[in-house]
Amino acid sequence: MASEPAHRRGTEPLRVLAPDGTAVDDPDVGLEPDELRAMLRWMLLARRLDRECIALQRQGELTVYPGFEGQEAAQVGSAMALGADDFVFPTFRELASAIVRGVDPVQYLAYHRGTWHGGPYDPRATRFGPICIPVATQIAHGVGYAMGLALDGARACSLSYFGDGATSEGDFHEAANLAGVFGAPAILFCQNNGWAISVPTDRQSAGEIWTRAEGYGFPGVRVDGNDVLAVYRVTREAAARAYAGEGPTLIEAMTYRIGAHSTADDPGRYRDDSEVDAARASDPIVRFRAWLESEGHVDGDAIAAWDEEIEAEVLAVRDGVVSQAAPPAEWMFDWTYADPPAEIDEQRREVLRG
Amino acid sequence: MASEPAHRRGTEPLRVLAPDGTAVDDPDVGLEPDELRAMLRWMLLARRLDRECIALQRQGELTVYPGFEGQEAAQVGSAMALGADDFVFPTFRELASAIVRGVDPVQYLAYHRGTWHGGPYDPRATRFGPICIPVATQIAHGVGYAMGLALDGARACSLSYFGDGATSEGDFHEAANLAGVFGAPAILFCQNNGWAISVPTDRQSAGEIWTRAEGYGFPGVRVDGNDVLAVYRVTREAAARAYAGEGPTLIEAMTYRIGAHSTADDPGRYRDDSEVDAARASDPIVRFRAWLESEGHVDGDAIAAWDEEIEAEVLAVRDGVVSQAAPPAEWMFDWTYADPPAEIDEQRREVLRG
Amino acid sequence: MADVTMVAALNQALRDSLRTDDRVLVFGEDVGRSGGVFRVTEGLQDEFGDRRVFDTPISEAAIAGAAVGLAFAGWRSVVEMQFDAFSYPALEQIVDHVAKMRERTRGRVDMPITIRMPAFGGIRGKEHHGESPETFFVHTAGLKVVTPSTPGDAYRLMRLAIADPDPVIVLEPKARYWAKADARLDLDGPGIGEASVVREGDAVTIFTYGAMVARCLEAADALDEHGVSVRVVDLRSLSPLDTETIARCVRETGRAVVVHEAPRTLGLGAEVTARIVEEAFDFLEAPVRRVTGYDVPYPPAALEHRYLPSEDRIVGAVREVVGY
Amino acid sequence: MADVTMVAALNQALRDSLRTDDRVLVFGEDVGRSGGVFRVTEGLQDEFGDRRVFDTPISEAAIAGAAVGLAFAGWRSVVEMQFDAFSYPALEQIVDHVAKMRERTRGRVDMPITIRMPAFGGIRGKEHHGESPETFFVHTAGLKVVTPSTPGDAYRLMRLAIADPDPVIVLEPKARYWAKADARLDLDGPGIGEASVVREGDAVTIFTYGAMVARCLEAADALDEHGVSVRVVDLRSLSPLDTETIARCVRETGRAVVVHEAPRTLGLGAEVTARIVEEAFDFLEAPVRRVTGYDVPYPPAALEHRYLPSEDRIVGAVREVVGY
Ligand SMILES: Cc1ncc(C[n+]2csc(CCOP(=O)(O)OP(=O)(O)O)c2C)c(N)n1
Ligand SMILES: Cc1ncc(C[n+]2csc(CCOP(=O)(O)OP(=O)(O)O)c2C)c(N)n1
Ligand SMILES: [Mg+2]
Ligand SMILES: [Mg+2]
Repeated sequence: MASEPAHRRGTEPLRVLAPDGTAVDDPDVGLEPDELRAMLRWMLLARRLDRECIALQRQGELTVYPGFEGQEAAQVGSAMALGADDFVFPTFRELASAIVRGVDPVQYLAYHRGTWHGGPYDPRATRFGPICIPVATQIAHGVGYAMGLALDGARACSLSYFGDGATSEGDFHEAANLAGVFGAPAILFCQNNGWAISVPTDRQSAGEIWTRAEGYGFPGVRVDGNDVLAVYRVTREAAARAYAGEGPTLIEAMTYRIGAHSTADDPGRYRDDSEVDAARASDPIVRFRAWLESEGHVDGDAIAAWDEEIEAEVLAVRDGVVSQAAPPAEWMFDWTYADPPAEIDEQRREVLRG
Repeated sequence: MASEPAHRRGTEPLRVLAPDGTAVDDPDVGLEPDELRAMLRWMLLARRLDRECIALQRQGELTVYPGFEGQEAAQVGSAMALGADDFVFPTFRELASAIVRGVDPVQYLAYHRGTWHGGPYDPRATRFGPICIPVATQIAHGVGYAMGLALDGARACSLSYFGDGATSEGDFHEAANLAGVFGAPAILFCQNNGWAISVPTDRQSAGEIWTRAEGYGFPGVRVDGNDVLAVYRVTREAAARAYAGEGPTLIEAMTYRIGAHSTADDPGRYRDDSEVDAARASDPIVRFRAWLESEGHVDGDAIAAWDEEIEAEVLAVRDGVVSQAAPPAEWMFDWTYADPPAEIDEQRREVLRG
Repeated sequence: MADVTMVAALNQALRDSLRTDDRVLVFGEDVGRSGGVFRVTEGLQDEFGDRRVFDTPISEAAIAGAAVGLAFAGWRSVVEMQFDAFSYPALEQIVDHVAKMRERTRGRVDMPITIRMPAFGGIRGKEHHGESPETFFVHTAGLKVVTPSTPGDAYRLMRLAIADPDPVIVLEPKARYWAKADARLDLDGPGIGEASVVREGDAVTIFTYGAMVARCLEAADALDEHGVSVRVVDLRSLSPLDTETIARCVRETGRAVVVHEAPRTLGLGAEVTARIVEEAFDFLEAPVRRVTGYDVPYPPAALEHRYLPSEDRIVGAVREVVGY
Repeated sequence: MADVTMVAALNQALRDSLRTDDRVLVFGEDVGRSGGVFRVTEGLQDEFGDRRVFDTPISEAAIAGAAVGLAFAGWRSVVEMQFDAFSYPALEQIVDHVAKMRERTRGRVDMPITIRMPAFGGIRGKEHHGESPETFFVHTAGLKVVTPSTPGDAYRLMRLAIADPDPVIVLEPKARYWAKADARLDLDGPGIGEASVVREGDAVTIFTYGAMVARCLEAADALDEHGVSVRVVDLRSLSPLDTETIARCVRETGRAVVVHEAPRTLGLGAEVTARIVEEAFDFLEAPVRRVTGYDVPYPPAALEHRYLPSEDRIVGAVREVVGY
């Protein structure tokens, strides 16, 4: 008997597709068939890439890696819903969003390779902010960026990702309140994956996260985070509100962390496998694929073809990652300041002397 | 034409007495006539004392002083609603609550005299925590204290005061969420006086403060903070819930800061006097007195008699305050550590050498 | 040349920065409508509008965090922390992001952020209103930290801080806010990273900054009357420190005293002493003395004068070092 | 005497403290059900129940703040900050309340709070997982700060910290968590405030702490083979510092090197140097050298070994000082 993850109780999330892939609401979210196919392909690529990263870590090619299996719909659906001018401020778990937004996975993985931290890729060019580890701190960056967009009168928004655990941080609150006061064109996108390392969401907060929005004076919505069409729709609507000057939106996407918190974590110490089994039953990829097939948008052959392409792409990424060498030591000193003070130059020389 | 303070808009607060003193709800809050009289007397004493403190500051006998005129009902009503074992964690503006709880005003005012900071009075004996200036930080103290009460199985609660501005701090959020998760017997009492120095509440948050409680999984209530009976009733109910193990309550008491933020502040630079006039129209003392008189609980003579007593009490406080001299310099070193390390003893000697 | 207070000079610096660069924003608690608790931002909202000069909720972490996001969007934020101690809630954002973002992005995203705060004691303020937080910021790689001692300095350093591509913490010595001085408000003069000798002398050098500069000058005059020739250096730039000037002065005077308000242990005096030892050991004829606040919490108003370095304590330390 | 890791020793110390004092509580992020990311609290919830050992939401400020409130209610909190950098959001609570409450209440309310955190680098961790935050805490009056270098030390210091009436920050050198040593887990040995000579020598003294102690001992052995007799002092108690031992060793060896992972500027080495100059100037025969992390953000894993003091750098500094 599998027990439902605790955080699934409470308010029913918005849904377009039922777990079995049948539509329970208008499935037309405004995407063309090839865009719908691309959506599935991104999810398949993301999952395959995620598993490759875990393998790479096991083989000592990456440092600790935080997997996202189970969260593909939440990330791909929200990332695809954004426009080219929108800017994403991620946590440390949004590799799927990153590749959808055009970030080179090899550059992204330099972070986990341990060859550079922060934004190994160019955050400005990709409009995808640096990987952010201090929980919830990136939300204020997204809100500040959105305030800047408003000052420039730009028709764009920011989207900050964060987890259920992040909503306990003061930074979540201050940023959300700031967004409300300034009506900033910001999307606060919470991936509620049921766990914050070993702490389940119901021990993280006694309330429902989406309900917090009212206290900040803007709309909050709870969506089925394993339903890529529903995620796409609510994110699109939030972006439309932002573009129209109607201010921020808080989205709580109910999903699940199928794997460990990271490759350094052992969920067996705190989580019952039956919960994971229950969660697998609402796999976001199975669901979307079933619907696409029922609609005749894809078939086994198409997917088999993708699988081959994806295999090749992922192996290329692997090659790129393993060939990444340590950067020169002087890089430690090159960007701390625009023009380094004397003591940094001296310390730089100290290092080069060996 | 006087304009209503902005923060008065929105959800109607709970009320027992209308501004003119007529009862709009059952006025029996469980207090005996002499307790009701004591309530008014505390409010009269508090206002007179507050004005004396402002005078003392003008005369150079106190450092910067934060007045509370207009907030007497919110403070006296909530303080009287607590039991002897309950513990208060105040901000810097709760002199009225302090005296109701039995804190010696002369000791309390040592803080503003500048002869000692923190808790010049004994926080344990008075069950009234030290004056707290870092906005919102005392809320976590109240929640932690309440967690301790629960661990001891005590039938008591904590009450943390804070202002509307404090609700923008991460500390408010983290403490409230913590209280919800642990079902701590804590009362979070917000005095929404419309202003945070120069910032009106509607620029502090786009939402209503009391609505935040839902996101933390416990009840929130908005009460007319100038209606001492209503404040007493909701605080009493919150304490009853806490005693019964039903967890925290957020109370938003709608009141008004009639005076300046502090004696160092000039509201003329940011606030329209017409707003103050409008606020004066719902003076908490006038309202409660009118009802008590209509009920025949007090009359002009009784109040005239109190005024004389109060005058004497306040003058005694003044004498106590002005006679407070600077403490000996070595006090700087006496309590930093239970047993001072060598360098502190040495620095102590350094000071005594002059 | 006009007689101006430091508050007026800072206000002018903000005004001129807002005028000359339309990407400059000024925000924080009470800086807009009311012009700030010390009136440093008075009139700015009237002149530049509430889109460029605005009040925020009481959210120090989000104020610093928003400045980071605004930098990504190409804006230069000048934010106020209302008092020294009220910068502590923003420390995580300042240390993890403001200070590191440029390095984390390999120079692709600058953080031209100015964080101003009234700092240090001496105004009989309440607790948490008289702290000297410089150690937290000076120890943090990626930040610059400056503190002016005069109106002219204040104008120049604020302009330079705002124009700097890197984050700069400006500690405004609140005890000197209202002191008037004959000052030229322009950009000529030592920049960030440069200390200066504000009084010549050859027997000993006092290294100090902020509100203590004036006090050290008084002490130096008093000592002069007793034939002790004291040099006074206004460090001004606490990070980066002007090691060259520090070392040169010790080489020339052989003796040194460091004066600051912050507690002694790991106050800036420790770093100045360490650099003196590293760069001028052979010239040092006596131990470096630190005249500082004590290793206890900042005291109540009534004891402030016993806590802060007094002219007597400074004179005493100098005599000790010179007589060594 | 048994071979134990520092993790096991710390776990035992927490266990024994929970056993001997039923007012002791252990809480923080992931310390309960899972036993902590480094397993330091493993099994404690099973033995003492989830009322005394519990997980909290991700709220560092509230964790520290709740500990303050719990102290008012007579409880002794042992809280964990999951990693060094994640203590920054709690800094305001720690500096304004944990450190000051006893003084603010004139000794009426003690703050017997222990704040533990895995600290320093050396494990190829991600950014924010290798910081050395000691300066922030050592500079803050009212706190004590300790860091063990061996399992035995870890056991004793943790027990003493928890029993201490004042707040103690315990920096656990994560790079040494899994190093085994033959250790007696008891309370005998130097207490808080006491440094100790962990290797005798008479030509120079290396002052260090945490994970660097082991490295300095290796460097000392290497130098020994070249006839340089190096004394190594494990400072252990960073606040209060054992000035007496520091001064005595410099009087006896005449030369000193300070080694730590934290950035150089205002790292602990600055304070140690300043105290040496104040207390042993006449005995100092060479400048004090600081072998430290650099004044830049902690680097990515691939460069960690170039940032942290290496045996070569330590040896080089000692040779320089000895050859001065
Ligand atoms: C300020 C801060 N505190 C603690 C941590 C350690 N930490 C890293 S991830 C994590 C859990 C985050 O949970 P959640 O927000 O739900 O995101 P998820 O890991 O589930 O994606 C914690 C506590 C951190 N990185 N930053
Ligand atoms: C952390 C922090 N930031 C800023 C301040 C400066 N400050 C003191 S009172 C105050 C306004 C508080 O407003 P509110 O919470 O509404 O309380 P009120 O003053 O109205 O009673 C501010 C910003 C502070 N004391 N602490
Ligand atoms: Mg999560
Ligand atoms: Mg207010």
